[in-house]
Amino acid sequence: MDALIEYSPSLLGGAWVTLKVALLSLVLAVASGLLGAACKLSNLLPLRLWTMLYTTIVRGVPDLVMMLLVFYGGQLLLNEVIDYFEWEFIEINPFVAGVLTIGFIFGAYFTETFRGAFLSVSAGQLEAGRAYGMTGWQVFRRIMFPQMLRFALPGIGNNWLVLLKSTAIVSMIGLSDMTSLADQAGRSTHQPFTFYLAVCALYLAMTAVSGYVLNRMTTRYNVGVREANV
Amino acid sequence: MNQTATVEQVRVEDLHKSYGDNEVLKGVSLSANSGDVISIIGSSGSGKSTWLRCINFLENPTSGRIVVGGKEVGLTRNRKGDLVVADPKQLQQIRTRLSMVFQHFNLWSHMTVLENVIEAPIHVLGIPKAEVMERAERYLERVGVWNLRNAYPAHMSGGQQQRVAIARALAMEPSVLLFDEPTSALDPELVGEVLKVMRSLAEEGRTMLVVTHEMGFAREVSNHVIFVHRGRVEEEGNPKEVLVRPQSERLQQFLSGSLK
Amino acid sequence: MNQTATVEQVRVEDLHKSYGDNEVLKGVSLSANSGDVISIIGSSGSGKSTWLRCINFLENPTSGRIVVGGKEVGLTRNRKGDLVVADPKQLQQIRTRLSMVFQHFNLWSHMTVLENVIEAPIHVLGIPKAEVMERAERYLERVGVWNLRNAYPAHMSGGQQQRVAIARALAMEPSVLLFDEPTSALDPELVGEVLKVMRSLAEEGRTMLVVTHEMGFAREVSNHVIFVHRGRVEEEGNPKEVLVRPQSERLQQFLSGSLK
Amino acid sequence: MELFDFQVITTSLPEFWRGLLMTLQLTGIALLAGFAGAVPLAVARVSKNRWVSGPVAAYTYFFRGTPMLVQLLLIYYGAGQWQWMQDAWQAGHPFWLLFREPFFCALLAFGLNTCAYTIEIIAGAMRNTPHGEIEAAKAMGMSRYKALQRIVLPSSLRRMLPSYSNEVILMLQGSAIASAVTLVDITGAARNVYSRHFAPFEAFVFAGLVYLVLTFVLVGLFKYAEGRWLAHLAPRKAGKKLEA
Amino acid sequence: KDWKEIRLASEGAYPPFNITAADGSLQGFDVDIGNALCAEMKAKCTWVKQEWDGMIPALVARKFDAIIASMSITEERKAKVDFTDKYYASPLALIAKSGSPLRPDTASLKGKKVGVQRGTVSDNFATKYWEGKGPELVRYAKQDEAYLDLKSGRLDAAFADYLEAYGGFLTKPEGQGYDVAGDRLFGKNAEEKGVIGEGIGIAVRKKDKELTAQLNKALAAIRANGKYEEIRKKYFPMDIYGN
Ligand SMILES: Nc1ncnc2c1ncn2[C@@H]1O[C@H](COP(=O)(O)OP(=O)(O)OP(=O)(O)O)[C@@H](O)[C@H]1O
Ligand SMILES: Nc1ncnc2c1ncn2[C@@H]1O[C@H](COP(=O)(O)OP(=O)(O)OP(=O)(O)O)[C@@H](O)[C@H]1O
Ligand SMILES: [Mg+2]
Ligand SMILES: [Mg+2]
Repeated sequence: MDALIEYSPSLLGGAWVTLKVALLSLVLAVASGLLGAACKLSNLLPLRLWTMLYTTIVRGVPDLVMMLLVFYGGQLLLNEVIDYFEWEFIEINPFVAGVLTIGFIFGAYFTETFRGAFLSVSAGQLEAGRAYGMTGWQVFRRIMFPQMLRFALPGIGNNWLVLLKSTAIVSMIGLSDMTSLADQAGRSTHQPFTFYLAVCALYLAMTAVSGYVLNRMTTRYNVGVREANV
Repeated sequence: MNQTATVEQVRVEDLHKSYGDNEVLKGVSLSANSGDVISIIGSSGSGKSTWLRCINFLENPTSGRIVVGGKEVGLTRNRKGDLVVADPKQLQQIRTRLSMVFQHFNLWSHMTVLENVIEAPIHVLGIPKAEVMERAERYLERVGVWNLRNAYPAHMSGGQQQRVAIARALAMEPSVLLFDEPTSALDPELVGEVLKVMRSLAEEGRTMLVVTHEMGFAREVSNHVIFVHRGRVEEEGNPKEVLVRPQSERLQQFLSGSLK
Repeated sequence: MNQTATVEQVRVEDLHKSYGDNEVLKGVSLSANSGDVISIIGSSGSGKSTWLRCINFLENPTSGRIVVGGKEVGLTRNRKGDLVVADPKQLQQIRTRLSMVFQHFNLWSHMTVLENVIEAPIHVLGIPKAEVMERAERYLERVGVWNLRNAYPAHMSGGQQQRVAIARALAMEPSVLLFDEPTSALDPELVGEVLKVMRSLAEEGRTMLVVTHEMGFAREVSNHVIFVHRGRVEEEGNPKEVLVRPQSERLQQFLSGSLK
Repeated sequence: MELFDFQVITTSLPEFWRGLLMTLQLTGIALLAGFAGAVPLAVARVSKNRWVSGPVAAYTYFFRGTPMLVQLLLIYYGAGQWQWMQDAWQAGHPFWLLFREPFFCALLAFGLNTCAYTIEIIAGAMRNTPHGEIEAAKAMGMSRYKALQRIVLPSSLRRMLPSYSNEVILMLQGSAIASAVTLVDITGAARNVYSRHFAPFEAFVFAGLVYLVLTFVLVGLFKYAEGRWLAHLAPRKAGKKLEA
Repeated sequence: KDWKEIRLASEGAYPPFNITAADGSLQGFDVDIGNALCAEMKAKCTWVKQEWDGMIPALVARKFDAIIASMSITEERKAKVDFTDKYYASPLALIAKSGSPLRPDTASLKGKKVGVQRGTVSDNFATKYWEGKGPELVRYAKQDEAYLDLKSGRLDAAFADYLEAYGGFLTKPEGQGYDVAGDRLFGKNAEEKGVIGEGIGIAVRKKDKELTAQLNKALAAIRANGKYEEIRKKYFPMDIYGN
């Protein structure tokens, strides 16, 4: 217990790192998801094939392997490019690698979520938009997007919870997130159990808060939807 | 029936439309003056919806001429070989002058009734919100759903939804209303309330093009009826005559089936 | 109408049922001898379904006596104050003697038609499979869906599903068939095929309790009709008399509404 | 610099092969055990009795709310923290000795994890069993247990297939963290190869490909299973949305 | 580049040479030496924490400029990176319960579980001479983890750098009751010596010859001015430089 108190500032700092990684990856993942969904739904075959390749590979390869690949291999590739153009050195540090990989991986999951949500928007409503003289962009922004968001919300929530937990693997490429700090503290004090349990508690707290927020958002965005009577 | 001067609102000339090899419209024409209520009837698959949707370019015709409000629509061919409106501005103008009411209402489900009605006037026509609100109240009251203005479409009956859709179309203050089978997605008991609204619109002297299966409506309300068969106009004229004493065998057969 | 000797199959005496403060059944009674076809009619919410469901204890009555096959059902009070069958064995017996056909068919969707029919006889009654198969063939043929035996419910029309549900009930060889509005979930055109099967069952001399809105069925097929109003039996008797010359004002009103 | 050296892969093939076997054993056994445990626990999960459903809910909440990596480290390194556990190992206690084995610890973590997810998947399917079908079972004289055994479970276990296939694939990929507790699975082999040859691309790209192939095989198997067990339940529904 | 700013990498899980303090900072012998070298070179140093098994690739990938993480100078590594002169030297040693009959050879270790840190000299040595011949090798990402498992009883022995084991485990409370089993290994022949290496040095990218030279100069300077000895005494009572 004393050890836990001694290490608690660093552990909380780690929790903050975890949150930062998770939130930044979320932004990246949502952005790639929207882009991916747009590509998957586009009329251009090459775009569709590319995104299909993207989603298939990401969903077929473990996060950890992908992360090790980006962290170690990605830098080598990047260096080749940098040398070719004679740029300043750009570093992929564990934080960047973590955010990039998790964002990239969950971008694939968000692609599917958004694609499904876009498809759920009824074609008739889009047509009504066109029939009233709206431009393509207006139809997208005023009709398609808000409705898509509503259909996507449960998927977004799910993905977020999985993403949050995935951040634990950044500890395996040396980022000082809370798992890695607990790991260090556990080894130094020879009390790994105590520290891992503390990490579990922190994760549970984060998922509980997210769950609450998601519930609130769902009720807020679901106005105008009639719940199916099961 | 029409109080306004006789002005031509829409004219369609020799319209053709093919989907691939399938020629759905084989040269159809019509002309609607202000105050006209034209019913388009015909069996399923004959091309009625396609015709209506070509008029406001939800479908692109393969050939033909369309004149809206006395001005010919400038057309150009797209890569698929269909005709599209050359000037996007004109396309938007056409669509705001010809307001469409769909079979499945197609109300925007994330907006309340009121938001549905004010959406296009504000964001397409650019009319100030205060003025649009006043219009919305007028038309929602007109079709009898003002009390539902804050409800969402999913919470309303089909008949109510269709009346909102009509109010939404009216709020554009279009010169012509296009209806594509506005009652055929409704339960029999709800059909009545929508037909009543449409009849009263006709009596006000609005110009309307109505694709319908309701022979009663065609006979009682419209002043011109067009019978389409396999992409061609088979017979047309005054409904009282055409529907009571059909000349063509096809129409006789059609009417015997549909009037039961 | 009945070839078998007159044996009492079910008797219900002074049945009460409350949901919370809401007393839905306020003391109703009936007695069905073998061969009887009893129609229970009444407006929506009057308690017809509740009554039927209390008879095989899908709902637990608040008070009353129920006699099945001449044997009084032993009842005991549960924590909520409702009566439940004291002996689980007897409950099972009651339910196998009184086979229910539901408004929404409630076929087991993961089983084929045949599996639906043989399920309960094998696993509840414990009859050898060979014998049950022979029964299943007989009853599926009887209701005219033997050719669909390997199909899944989701692939069939409502009328076909309801006939399978009837075959499933028959395969239990129950002494009484309970029907809760068996046709009201069907499209008008499918109602006929189910009513035909029910009429033929009645003509075979089966004992049936039928909650129904089909006045035609009540009048033509049943030999006794009970009109329920607000949880009470308002009028009952021979359908030819009761339905043609209703005594109570309520029934007159009900019939004028429902016969249109 | 040469970007991809195939020789690194070819010389390490035996190690990758052993890693593949390890991955398959870990996920296979964990999935089987997890599924076997999940069926009865799912029944408990949907129970109306809070004393029955509560503990199961707490269990699934914990395991679904925390990362599997942390669970694994908690079990593996956590077990070694306790003196009594070390004493038990010393004394050769047959049960506690299991916790000494990384293989068992990984199995335990993976099994508990997948079990928690599977419980919720099955419980969800059970709750969605059409109410009328259960009522029909009662009306036919089935006892609660019988209805559960003959109607609710068979129907739920079929309807859960699509979500379960997701879970299986996630489990396969989640097993990659086994290398954190000294097990040499596919990822572990890749890490060994990498640190020996300083060749990140070769090692991890190859490992990724192996996982990709495994995933495809699983997806194929589940497609087949769904065609067999589920086609009847989704009549003409599929594809309808796609046209929109 | 004038090397006024240098990014140094260490692992932080290899006591007493490099450890991670409770506040997350790097400390230890390697870190003190690194800081002394930087002071000598009048350069500004930043420390980067890096997992051991990715150390060399990360250096090659320019994630930092030099590795001061108790890395042995071996032929294999020299193919990828350059090394400075050694700054200490350590034999290998087998660590087991005090009085254990185990010896660092295949016969004595038959069927025993021996923990090594993945990608270290002890791993290379054990892999080369023991793998498949009796001992079961268990590879860890961090040296500390091997000690955790040795202490809990999962391992029969750990095989590591002697000095690391001495300062990081044997002289600590947790290392009570453990000792070096058998002789320390210096390498019986040239081949073995090649595997074990010629001491511990600082790894630098091959193209940064200038940095290597500067580091060598600074190293000689702190050896000469007593700074090195001052740091050494902080951690070890005996000489660790060797000759
Ligand atoms: N997008 C399309 N692609 C290909 N063929 C089409 C398309 N839309 C309609 N068609 C075909 O065009 C023909 C006419 O269709 P249309 O919808 O205009 O008929 P309709 O007269 O409105 O019939 P209904 O009364 O059933 O609505 C039909 O044969 C239909 O299959
Ligand atoms: N489980 C329940 N809990 C509370 N009230 C109930 C429940 N089931 C039925 N009721 C109430 O009991 C009354 C009678 O319902 P019941 O279903 O028996 O009517 P019904 O005559 O079958 O009507 P319908 O023709 O619509 O089926 C209704 O007012 C209903 O609201
Ligand atoms: Mg149409
Ligand atoms: Mg009822």
